[in-house]
Amino acid sequence: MTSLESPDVLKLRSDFPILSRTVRGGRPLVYLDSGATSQRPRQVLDAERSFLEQHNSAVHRGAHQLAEEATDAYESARARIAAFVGADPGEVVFVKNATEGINLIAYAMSNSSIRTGLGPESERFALGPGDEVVITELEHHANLVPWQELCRRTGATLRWYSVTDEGRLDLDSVELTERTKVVAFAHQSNVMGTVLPVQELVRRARAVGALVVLDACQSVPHMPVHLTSLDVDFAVFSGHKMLGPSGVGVLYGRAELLEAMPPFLSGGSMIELVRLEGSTYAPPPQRFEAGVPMTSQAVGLGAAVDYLNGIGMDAVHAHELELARVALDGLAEVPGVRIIGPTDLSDRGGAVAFVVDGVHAHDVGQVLDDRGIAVRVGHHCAWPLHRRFGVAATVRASFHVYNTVDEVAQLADGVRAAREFFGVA
Amino acid sequence: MTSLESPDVLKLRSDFPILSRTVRGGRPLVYLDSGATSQRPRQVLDAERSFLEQHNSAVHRGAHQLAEEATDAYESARARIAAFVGADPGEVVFVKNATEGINLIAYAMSNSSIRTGLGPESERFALGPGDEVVITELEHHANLVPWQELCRRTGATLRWYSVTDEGRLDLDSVELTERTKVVAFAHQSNVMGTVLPVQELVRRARAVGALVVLDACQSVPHMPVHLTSLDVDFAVFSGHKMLGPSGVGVLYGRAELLEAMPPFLSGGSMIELVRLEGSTYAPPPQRFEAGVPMTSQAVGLGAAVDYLNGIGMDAVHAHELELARVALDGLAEVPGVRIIGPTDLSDRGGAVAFVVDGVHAHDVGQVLDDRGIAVRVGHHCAWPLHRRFGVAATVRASFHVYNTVDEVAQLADGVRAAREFFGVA
Amino acid sequence: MQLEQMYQEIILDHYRSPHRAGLREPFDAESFQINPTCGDEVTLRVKLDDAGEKVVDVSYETLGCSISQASTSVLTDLVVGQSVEESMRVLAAFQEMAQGRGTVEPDEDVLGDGVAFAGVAKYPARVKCALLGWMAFKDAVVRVGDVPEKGTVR
Amino acid sequence: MQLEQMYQEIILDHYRSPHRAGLREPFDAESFQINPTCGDEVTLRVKLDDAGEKVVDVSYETLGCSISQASTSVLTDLVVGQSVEESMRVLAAFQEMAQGRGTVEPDEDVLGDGVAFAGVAKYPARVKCALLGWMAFKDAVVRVGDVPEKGTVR
Ligand SMILES: Cc1ncc(COP(=O)(O)O)c(C=O)c1O
Ligand SMILES: Cc1ncc(COP(=O)(O)O)c(C=O)c1O
Repeated sequence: MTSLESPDVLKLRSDFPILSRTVRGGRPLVYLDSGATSQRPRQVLDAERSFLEQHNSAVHRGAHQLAEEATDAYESARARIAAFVGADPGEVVFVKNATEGINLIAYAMSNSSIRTGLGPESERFALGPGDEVVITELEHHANLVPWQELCRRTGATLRWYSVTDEGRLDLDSVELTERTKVVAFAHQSNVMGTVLPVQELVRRARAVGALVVLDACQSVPHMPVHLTSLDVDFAVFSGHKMLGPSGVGVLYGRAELLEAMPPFLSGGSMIELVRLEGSTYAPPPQRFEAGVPMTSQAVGLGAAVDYLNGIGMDAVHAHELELARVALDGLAEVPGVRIIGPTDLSDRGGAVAFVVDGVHAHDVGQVLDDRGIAVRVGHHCAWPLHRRFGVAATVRASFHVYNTVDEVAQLADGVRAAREFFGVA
Repeated sequence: MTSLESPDVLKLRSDFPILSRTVRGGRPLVYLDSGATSQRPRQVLDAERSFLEQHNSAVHRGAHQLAEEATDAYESARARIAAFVGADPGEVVFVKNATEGINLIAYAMSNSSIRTGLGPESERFALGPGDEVVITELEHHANLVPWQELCRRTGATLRWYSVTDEGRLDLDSVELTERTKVVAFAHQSNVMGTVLPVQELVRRARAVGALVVLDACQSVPHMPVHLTSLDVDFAVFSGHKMLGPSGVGVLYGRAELLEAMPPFLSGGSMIELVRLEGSTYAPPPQRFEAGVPMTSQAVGLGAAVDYLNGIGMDAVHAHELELARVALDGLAEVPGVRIIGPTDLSDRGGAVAFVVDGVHAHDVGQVLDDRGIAVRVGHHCAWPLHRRFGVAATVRASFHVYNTVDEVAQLADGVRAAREFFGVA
Repeated sequence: MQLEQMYQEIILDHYRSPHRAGLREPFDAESFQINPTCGDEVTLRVKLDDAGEKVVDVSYETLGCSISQASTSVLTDLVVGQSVEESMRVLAAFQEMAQGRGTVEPDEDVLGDGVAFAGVAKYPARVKCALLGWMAFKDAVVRVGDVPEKGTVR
Repeated sequence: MQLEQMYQEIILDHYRSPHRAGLREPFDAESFQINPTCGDEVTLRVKLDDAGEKVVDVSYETLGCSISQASTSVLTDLVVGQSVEESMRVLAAFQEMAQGRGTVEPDEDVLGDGVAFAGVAKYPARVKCALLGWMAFKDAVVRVGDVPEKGTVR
């Protein structure tokens, strides 16, 4: 597990056309916002384009040669993506983004809870008053609002693990019970970079028979993840955060669960038999892929996975930790900077969030932007976490494999400049 | 409203890289499957690529320059697409495909029917036992199964207009009542090409106060469509059928309705205020666009709309009608061929479906494929319509602006060859 | 013309004059299978001997293309008169070939006329056609053990 | 450095020493507004004269960036003492400038110190910051007519 040496990163960077552009009157772009969305290498752009120029067609529907080729490309992408996260191809459902993936689970549970016209196998997904869904205080809205809505629809109760001052999960803050039906949590916080204790959370959920939903949006793009070994029931992640296209994401579900779960979106390709009087559903994963899918995007995501495999996820992770270290060390020397989240590197990924005394995050971000440094400011779709720390907004720097130590070192200088500009230095 | 002359079409064709490829051992590709998915011109591929190489970033979330540029590109695409169909930008919601669009409406109604925690403005979307949803017998599964599921969830009843032997709607087959809450129908049949009497259906729906949902998947790509003039409440269409990317589609909703409608997918970007105890929703269209959207795909669809505008939708429609005439005339001369759908060109688009006595559609399709002609065989996600005509499968040829009269003329020859091959000639 | 690769003469023969077509009594179990992409259907009945060890009759009705009809016809030739165990071995071999994308060398001793379907394996969209009757047969045999009343349609 | 374009000296002055800050009694209506992208908040109170025609006081508490704070401060300078009608004209002019992408030439006679925000208009992500207080003011004025109890928070 060695980190990437600078020459490797510089070589990599030339694969990403956007990284050589300039912003704000000629400054080189320093893109530290990969937690929001990552950039795409030529290899991914080329894979999608060559699919579109050679094989584009509706998948799983036609019998002509293009349809065969398109179906092969789409299913081959599914197989490679499944292997990338240690799953079977039949356990990978293509969705438009992770948000849809979580909604898919929540609505399938909602549908199960209504019960009419469903078989007994869907009973394990049913919720009602008295039942509980447990999340954490650090969740992205995508792993929070769908559960609130599910609880609103079914009468179940939403509870959450709280977060410690260090940005870790307080495992004592919730006692799971027999009424806990779902435990849903992020693998890695998109704000603080905290890696959650998956094994322990799974153990506790299993002990009460709850389903485990892993929001792997910030882990799959940044570290090796083997979903079968993690023993979670469901997981989601988005293509656009892992050097792949927007408009495609993955819902992983254990085969046995997908087999039993009622559908969410309905329409073409997810059916077995359709009569006006009623229809039956296809087996997974097709059951969950209604309509013409994001074909070229799946192909692009397949290429992204190949690209990441070429580097090695161990190396990606090590490199990002190195960048986090540089960011944390640099910021530690700037007076008035408070890191939100863990300052040590254990159980941590690359995102670094902070506030600056006397300068609002928006204003810090503006000064950084003026220097070509793109960071994200605001609540990063994790508003409850920000409330927990008594702040409305933070500055977040987040990385991917194409970022250099040099780039990250500019962060602290930029923050210093912001303090000066606003007269708090 | 003049048709495209052959030289124009030949010039156009050079914009579509895939059209110059060969299949099945060197035969030129004759792509007559645009009803399933269309091909994309260079202009669309380039627009998406240049967005990704220059401006890619998360939209509506960042304050840095790339985020601004990406947001502008995304919203400019929305505005151009809205103008293309005679709508306001705020009435255009990006979805992954038309199927999601229809599910969005159906689930928003489902959510309204549960009532808990919603305001009185959502009452008009609520359904219950005794209420009716009315569709037609010719619907694509995408505009059928979601309504079946909605009825299953709410206890409402699904009814449908039947289809005449000529492939037209039998307007006497259903009497709308005060209990009719939704009337949902295709603008143009994806199998038979029949254009439905939108004005009359809207008039009837309005008379009983029902919401009108138009499945414009096969109209917007092929003819001028002005949704505001059609006076429908909702409409859906998919990018991939209109020379645009897969993974993006549009839900149109009248501003006043989107304003009142509860959300479907929940998560980031669709909220106003999030607390663990409960959240409030953003105004439309953001309310319906949870998560990082299909950014580059929206940009690509914007370019597709520009491309179509450059040709003119009147010309597109006229050209496709010309192709339909060639196909119908050619097939009329082949013994044993039965057209499913209208054989005259009034109120009709380009799709031509047929069966061949004594040769199964799959086998006809295989012979055509062997000659390089890509058509679709099967039920085309309109199984009830096929049952209505007593067939399991049809052959469907469908066109777009890049098809030539020459290509379409090959269809009848191919069908003749199929009859010979299977010994029915 | 690559058509002949897929539509071997044997296939066309079975298609034109299918063996053991029609639904017959008596039977132990019936299976209805459908190909959701094209709407093709097969209803297939199985009659085993009293010990439930030997396939005595297979009868069927199909609504489908030449490939699915011919392959169901060939199926009956291959399994009627065989032990249930042997018929499952044949089924496995046929399935392996059909799903093998043209990479599996079929064994004529096991598959008889079934080897004619090797060409179909190169057309992934048609593999389901070739397998439709076989899946119905497998399902029906399973049902003989399972189902109390005979001839239940799923 | 283009920063100075956005952060004009006037803006920084208002930010460092905001005018009329704090929440005061009496007031006729209060509005709470939030910027969903960044979580910034403003609570703003309006006091009109007895006829409801003139703006007598505007008081506020903000949790936000320099732009939103300064713009709320400038707002109070521009509307306190004006007729309600005039204040709405100023608001419209400010909004037009802020959303004008830098293409709208602001009128200093109408907007006073508000013209300093012309540079912000070039940064679309910050337009909402500049407008936060103004939207609260508009909402509060509407509420004066609407709401029976005073000081209701939406
Ligand atoms: C009439 C009609 N409606 C709906 C759809 C569904 O579109 P999509 O699969 O892109 O969601 C299609 C195309 O497949 C169609 O032709
Ligand atoms: C932890 C986490 N969960 C969920 C999401 C939602 O992903 P998407 O917007 O791609 O659906 C994100 C990213 O925005 C994230 O960081």
